[in-house]
Amino acid sequence: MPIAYAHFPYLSSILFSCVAGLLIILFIPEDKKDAIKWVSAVCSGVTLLLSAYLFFAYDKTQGGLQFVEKYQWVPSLGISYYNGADGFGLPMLLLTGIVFFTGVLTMWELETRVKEFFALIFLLVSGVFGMFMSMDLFFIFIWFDVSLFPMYLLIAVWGSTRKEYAAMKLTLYLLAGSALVLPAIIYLVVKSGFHTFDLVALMHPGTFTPFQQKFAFILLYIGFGILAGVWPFHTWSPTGHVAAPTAVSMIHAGVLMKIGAFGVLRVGIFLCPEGWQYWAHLMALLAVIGIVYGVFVGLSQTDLKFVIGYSSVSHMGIVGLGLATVTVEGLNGAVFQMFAHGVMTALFFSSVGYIYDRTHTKSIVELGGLSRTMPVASGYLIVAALTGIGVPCLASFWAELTVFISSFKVYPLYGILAVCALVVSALFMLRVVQRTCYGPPKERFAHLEDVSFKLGIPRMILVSVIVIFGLFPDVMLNMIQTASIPFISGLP
Amino acid sequence: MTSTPISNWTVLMTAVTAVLPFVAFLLIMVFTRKNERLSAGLSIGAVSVSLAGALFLIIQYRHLTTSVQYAGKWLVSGFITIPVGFLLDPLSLLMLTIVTVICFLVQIYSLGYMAGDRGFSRYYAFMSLFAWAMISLTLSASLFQLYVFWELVGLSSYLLIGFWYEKFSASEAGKKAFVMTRLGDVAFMLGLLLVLMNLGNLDILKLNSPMVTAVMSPGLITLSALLIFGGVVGKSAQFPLLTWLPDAMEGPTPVSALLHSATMVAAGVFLFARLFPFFSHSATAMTVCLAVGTISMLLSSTMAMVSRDIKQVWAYSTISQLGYMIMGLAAGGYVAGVFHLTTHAGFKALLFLCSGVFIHQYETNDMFDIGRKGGRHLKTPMICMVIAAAALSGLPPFSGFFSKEMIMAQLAGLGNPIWLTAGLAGVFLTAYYAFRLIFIIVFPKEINDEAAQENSAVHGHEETEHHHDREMAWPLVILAAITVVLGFGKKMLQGFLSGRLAGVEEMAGHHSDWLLYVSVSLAVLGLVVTWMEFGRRKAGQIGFVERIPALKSLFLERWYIDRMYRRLLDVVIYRGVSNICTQNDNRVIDGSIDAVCDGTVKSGRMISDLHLSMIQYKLLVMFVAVFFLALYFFF
Amino acid sequence: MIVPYSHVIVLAGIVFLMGMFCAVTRRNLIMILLGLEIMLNSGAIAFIGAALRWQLLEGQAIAIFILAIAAAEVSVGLALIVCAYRRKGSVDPGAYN
Amino acid sequence: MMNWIIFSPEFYFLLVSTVFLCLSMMRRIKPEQLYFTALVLASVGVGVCLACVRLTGDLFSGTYRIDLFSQVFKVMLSMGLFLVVCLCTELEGIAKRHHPEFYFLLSACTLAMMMLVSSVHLLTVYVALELSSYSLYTLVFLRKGRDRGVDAGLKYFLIGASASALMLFGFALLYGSIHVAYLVEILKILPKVLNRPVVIIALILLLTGFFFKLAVFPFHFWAPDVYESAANQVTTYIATASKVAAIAILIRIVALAGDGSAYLVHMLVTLSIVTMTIGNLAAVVQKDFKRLLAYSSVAHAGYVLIGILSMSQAGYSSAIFYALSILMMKFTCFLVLVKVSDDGRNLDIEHLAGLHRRSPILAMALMMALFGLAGIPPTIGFTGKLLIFTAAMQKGYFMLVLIAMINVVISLYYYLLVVRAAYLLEPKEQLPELQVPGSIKVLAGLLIFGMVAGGIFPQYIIELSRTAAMTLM
Repeated sequence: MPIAYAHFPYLSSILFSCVAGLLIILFIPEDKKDAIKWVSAVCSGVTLLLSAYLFFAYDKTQGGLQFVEKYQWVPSLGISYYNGADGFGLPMLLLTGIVFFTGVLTMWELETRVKEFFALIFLLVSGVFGMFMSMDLFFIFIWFDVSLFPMYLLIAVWGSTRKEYAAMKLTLYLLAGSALVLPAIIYLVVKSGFHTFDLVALMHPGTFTPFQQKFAFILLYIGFGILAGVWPFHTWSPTGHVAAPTAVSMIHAGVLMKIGAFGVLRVGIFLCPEGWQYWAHLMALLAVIGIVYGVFVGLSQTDLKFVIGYSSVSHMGIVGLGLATVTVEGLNGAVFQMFAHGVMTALFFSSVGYIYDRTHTKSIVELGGLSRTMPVASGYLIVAALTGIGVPCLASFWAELTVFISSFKVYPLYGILAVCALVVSALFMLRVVQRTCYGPPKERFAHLEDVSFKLGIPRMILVSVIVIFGLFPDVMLNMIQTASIPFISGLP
Repeated sequence: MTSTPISNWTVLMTAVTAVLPFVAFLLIMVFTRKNERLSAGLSIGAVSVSLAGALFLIIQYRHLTTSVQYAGKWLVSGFITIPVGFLLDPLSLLMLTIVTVICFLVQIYSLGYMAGDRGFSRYYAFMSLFAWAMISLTLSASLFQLYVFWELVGLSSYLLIGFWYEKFSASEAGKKAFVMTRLGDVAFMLGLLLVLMNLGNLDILKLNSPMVTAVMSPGLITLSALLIFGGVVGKSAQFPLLTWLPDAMEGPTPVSALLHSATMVAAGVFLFARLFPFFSHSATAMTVCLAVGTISMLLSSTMAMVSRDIKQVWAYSTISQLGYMIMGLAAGGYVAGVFHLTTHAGFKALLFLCSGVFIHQYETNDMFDIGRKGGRHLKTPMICMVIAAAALSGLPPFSGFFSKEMIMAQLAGLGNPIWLTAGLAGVFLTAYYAFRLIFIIVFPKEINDEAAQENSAVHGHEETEHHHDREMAWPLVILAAITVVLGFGKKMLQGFLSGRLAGVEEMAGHHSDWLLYVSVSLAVLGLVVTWMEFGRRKAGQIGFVERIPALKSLFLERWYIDRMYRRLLDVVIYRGVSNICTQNDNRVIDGSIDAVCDGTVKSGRMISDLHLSMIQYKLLVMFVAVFFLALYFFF
Repeated sequence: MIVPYSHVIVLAGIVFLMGMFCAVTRRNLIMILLGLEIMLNSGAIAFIGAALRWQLLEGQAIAIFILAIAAAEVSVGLALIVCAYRRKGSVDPGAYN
Repeated sequence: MMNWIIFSPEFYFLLVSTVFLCLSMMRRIKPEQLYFTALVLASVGVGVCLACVRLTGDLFSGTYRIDLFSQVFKVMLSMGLFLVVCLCTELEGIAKRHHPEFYFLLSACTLAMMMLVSSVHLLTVYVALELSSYSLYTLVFLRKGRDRGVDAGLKYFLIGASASALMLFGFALLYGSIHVAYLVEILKILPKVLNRPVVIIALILLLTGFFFKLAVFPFHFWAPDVYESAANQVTTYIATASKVAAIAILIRIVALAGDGSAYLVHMLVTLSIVTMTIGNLAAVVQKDFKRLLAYSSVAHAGYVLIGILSMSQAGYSSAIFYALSILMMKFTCFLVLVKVSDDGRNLDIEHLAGLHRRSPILAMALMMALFGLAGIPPTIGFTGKLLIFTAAMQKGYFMLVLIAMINVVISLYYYLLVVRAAYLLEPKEQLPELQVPGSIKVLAGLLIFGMVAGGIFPQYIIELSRTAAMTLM
């Protein structure tokens, strides 16, 4: 029985364009590579436009869930197809649109097994979109897993360094996470006694006893947290990043890791607020260890992608710290950081990918002097590194600042540690930039060409997003606040 | 101290002043990287408009008695509100003027200095970025905003120091500068957070108002003041974070003139002055600041005594002069500190720009080389440099004399004579190293002089005509003029500044009679010693410090501070924590995961092998299992 | 009922265990088969005992079915063993791994 | 007066087996003709079963019941037969002269299983079970060359015979202690006497026969050898249709215990955990694809047991759903296997190398099936697991679900190894493109669609299995 809706189903259209892209690609012959790429670009562009439209069309004064679509799906189990967007979901949808589109454009030069690659990417991204918009636990889990398993092939087929090991490790690790999530979800659904997977219905306060919340939350936290790179479950991430091809790294670090954090937020925190408060201290501890640990390990890496991988661990630690504060500011900062970090790593990986494609090395020992031979490419790398350091007027600064302030308020010691990690983070990011871009130009890289305009488009988009949200952070924060303020004020 | 709303016209003017360089930066980065002339034009155009704006503002508000504030909201996130706004008061107006004037002059100068460099457009883009950040920093109404631009200033410093990125030392220096200032910034930020938690607000006016003591306990004030002072230490290269500044001289000389002497490093002192009332709530904090300033001043002066690198000497001198400013401020001399900041900006920029001419001409930083190659024949820069050096040494009637004398008076007003003694020792050292440099260049050793003179007379003159363009010359002249004149504007400036802080200043002044003579005579003594050692015809050009090897290496090695940091970094950070974390990642975390996986596979192999046994064993297992299942029931 | 049901059950159980023992210990395929037959027959005994206990013919009927099925089983089993013996020339279960 | 219409599926398959019995006595019949006949007959069989799906009634003095539960399983069984017959285009694993016997045994076995799912009396259960078992023993034996067929057949037979002996003794004990042999009546009495030792021993013993069918530890020892050594098509049949029947009868039997007793549940939980763990662990190191699938079947038996031991309507219906999903997923794996090893030999995982180029559709079908077996959405395998776990969670077996999920992760490893072989490895020498007939491509496409659709739109199947499970209670 459909529940009537009066508006165009925007959210489903986003999903639909992914699925349509997937199907169209499946029916294009393997050898028509350009056609496949164009279809991918158009379909991903549509998703970007739609998500951007939704981001700006969202009525912030009204808040809450908007663009809701709801159908009964399996009534006997209480499963419904229930999509909606709120202040937490919309930034993530926008992020996914951006990263997806730019990721597709970044892979424009791909020549091997093009069809399968883009088909899998579409599959993966439809999972990601679904995860961010779904309000039904059944579908959340489905989308969650759909976005994970294509990773295996994407890394193992098109990857590089130790790709099979990395792909296997990553897939098993992440699905081990989902092995905790599924029991927890079922547990909650069963214990609620509502016989429904409807997240909104389950969010009703008093549905779960404190014990149930604590119990389910820790499972959800670890399960989703593995994907978010929570220390000590992070080791899949650098290995995976290193092995993955560029676009996959972008989507993976840019979006997939956010799925983990978003899952903690959407399922864990929404359903088990008391469990959240109970475990918050542990979350903060792990997050801070992740922040500090990530930068220190990153400091001694020589592979560019390893460096970024560990910086991701550190940055996702900031997200975790924000979530652990149980404050409006913390939530704001965490979600903003998810967005900012997503765009930033996407930029990072796309520039590293470009450099790797040309120089065939990712080792910062071998690289050097790229600013002379490819100033634009290294420029992108530098911008990404600066964003990673948290330079003001680039998006992640505001996010980090907000998180630091709120964590300083709640956990002074952790706040101090996190702020101190900034110094090391600067040290290691700049070390990378210095070894890669600076120094005397090397003979063997002298003939390499710089980023052409066409290939530069995705990077330009990413840079401009970073700068725009760096200059006008309020656009994002206002959006997130529509969700975070009511949520926190509704806490018992 | 209420703030009065400003008229829209002023807001617009201030906004334009602040934002225009940023627009220039974006335009240059995005569009005009290929067109060098246009880039330079954009940048200089923007900065000249800012200069005009600054002059307009300072003239409009020359009789200002209360602060003028304009604030809007930039970011709201829960209880955190990050405002954007302008705070116009004498200090910010003064600083604004200094910044824009020197920016403008340096950018003009750079037209000549940077001509032909591959990164010309990039240079101007970064210069514009710096101008934007620095101007906005001076105008900030809240500490948040100030922090934001503080970081941005650090960023542009990083970019400009490492401008010649192909040199390893340059990029290394840039990194060092960024990381070391970051270290201070972290303290700064923690201080901010501490204040924010207790005060709920980071408005500068609020922070400076007396009500702070009502909200925060004295201990808290001291702690947060010291943390904020950490930022000052980092940015102004004070002890113990002072070693980045000499290295920062790897950047182009105009950059050193602008960022690393006149403006950016002075931002630390500016912050100190900005929060002067806040700091003065805590005597402990003030004493610590005083000690830090003094130590930095003395240490860097000694380092300057043995350096052969012309820019390094000025870098050390910058540190020591910043130390003076901090001493002045910490001693309670608000006007003294700010006044010294002003005069220092002028004469230090002049010193660097003059050195830049020499370096540009002779392509060496070594003062002995410059002397040998005939440095004294470049008349204009040489004269300007002598003027500036005299100002630096505190010789009358140049600007430095007046400001330094004010600081000394302030120090004399303190109970403990140790500060004054240190300050006076500093005066002697300053004169010594400043004129050591001058004499080495002006009176080079005879042996090479003839040939070099020939060489440069013929060769150099042509090039002088060629290189020594007007755009490089007249900023020098203007700055020299300012250096000469500025000292006499002391009263005016005092009046302008203390319109706001009238009460603070009155205690100083009555020591000045004897102090004046002591101070000047010490400077002259320094001059004479230098003359004996370097200037006169038979001089060996070996300083008295250099005769003691231990002392010489101590000073040359910067009191081993750098080495200590390096070791600390290598041993503790890289080989210690970082290594431990990496090993932990590989061995413990990954190792245990791999062990689990291996264990799974191994047990799988074992179980699989068990299935290969003879049929009767399987039957036996079946029966036994059934037996045990039944047995289980009875327990 | 002349013989108590419990006695029948004990008998059946003993026969069953004997069959089981035979199937597990004798290293000869035919003997294993024989052991299994004994186990089946113990089932039949138990059914008959049960039928007697409840005075129902159902159990008797089942016992007859069991005999038939056991015969089928023996035939299938022997066919398999003969086949196997032809190929390997051994009735030792250890030879068939 | 018996309503014989309701017996028509069984009749039909009796007819079919008679036809093949007759054919086996004739000489000179071409394999193609035989294949075609079998295909037609099997497809008609599916139709007959579908037509009879809503019928209900009792036969043979109430020892034989036609209800929705049995009819649903009959449809699955006939589908299983039909699908297996589809794979018999090149029946290379079995000597040409044995082809008619092969079809005969296949249809006879299907008939036996249909009877099994309808049986509601201990005797009929026993007879049907033995009939199906004997057919299967012989089918395994038919492997050409007999190198392995004999070994595996012997093992299968000996273990099967022991299990059935144990079961029979269990029947006898049960009958001896509660004097009824009709399942319906047992259902009424049994829950009350569940605490009696004899009854419990009887239950343990009688369950062994079904555990053997389903390959539950410790009665699973035949599975690896039989899977590996039987002809590919026979293995397919054992892995699909025979498993479905085993699940059906196990549900029927366990449902007798009503809400069960703590002890019974403990026993089943233990067996379930051990079964799936052993299956998954052993599968990790397998090189032979069929052997791997055998261990994976063992593991799935463990999962199914979770649904069954919940002893609730949700549990049984989830097991029914899972039976269907196993049928589809396992069959898809074997479809690929049979098509890739077109000469009837066994297939090592490495032989799948380069499949993604040799036949993209088969590779994709294989991948979907494996992910389905691993329980990854959006496949039917996931939905099945979700239902099972939900049922178990409703009973509060949280740890069981958690252990099962950990097992799922382990299983993912070896499924991924297969996917890796199909998608990543390149064959040592250049292999030609696989000649896959259009019909098989369509079949593979349908199976992919079915697996995904079953995962995303499970509504109808869930309703059906619920109603079917309802008839048991």
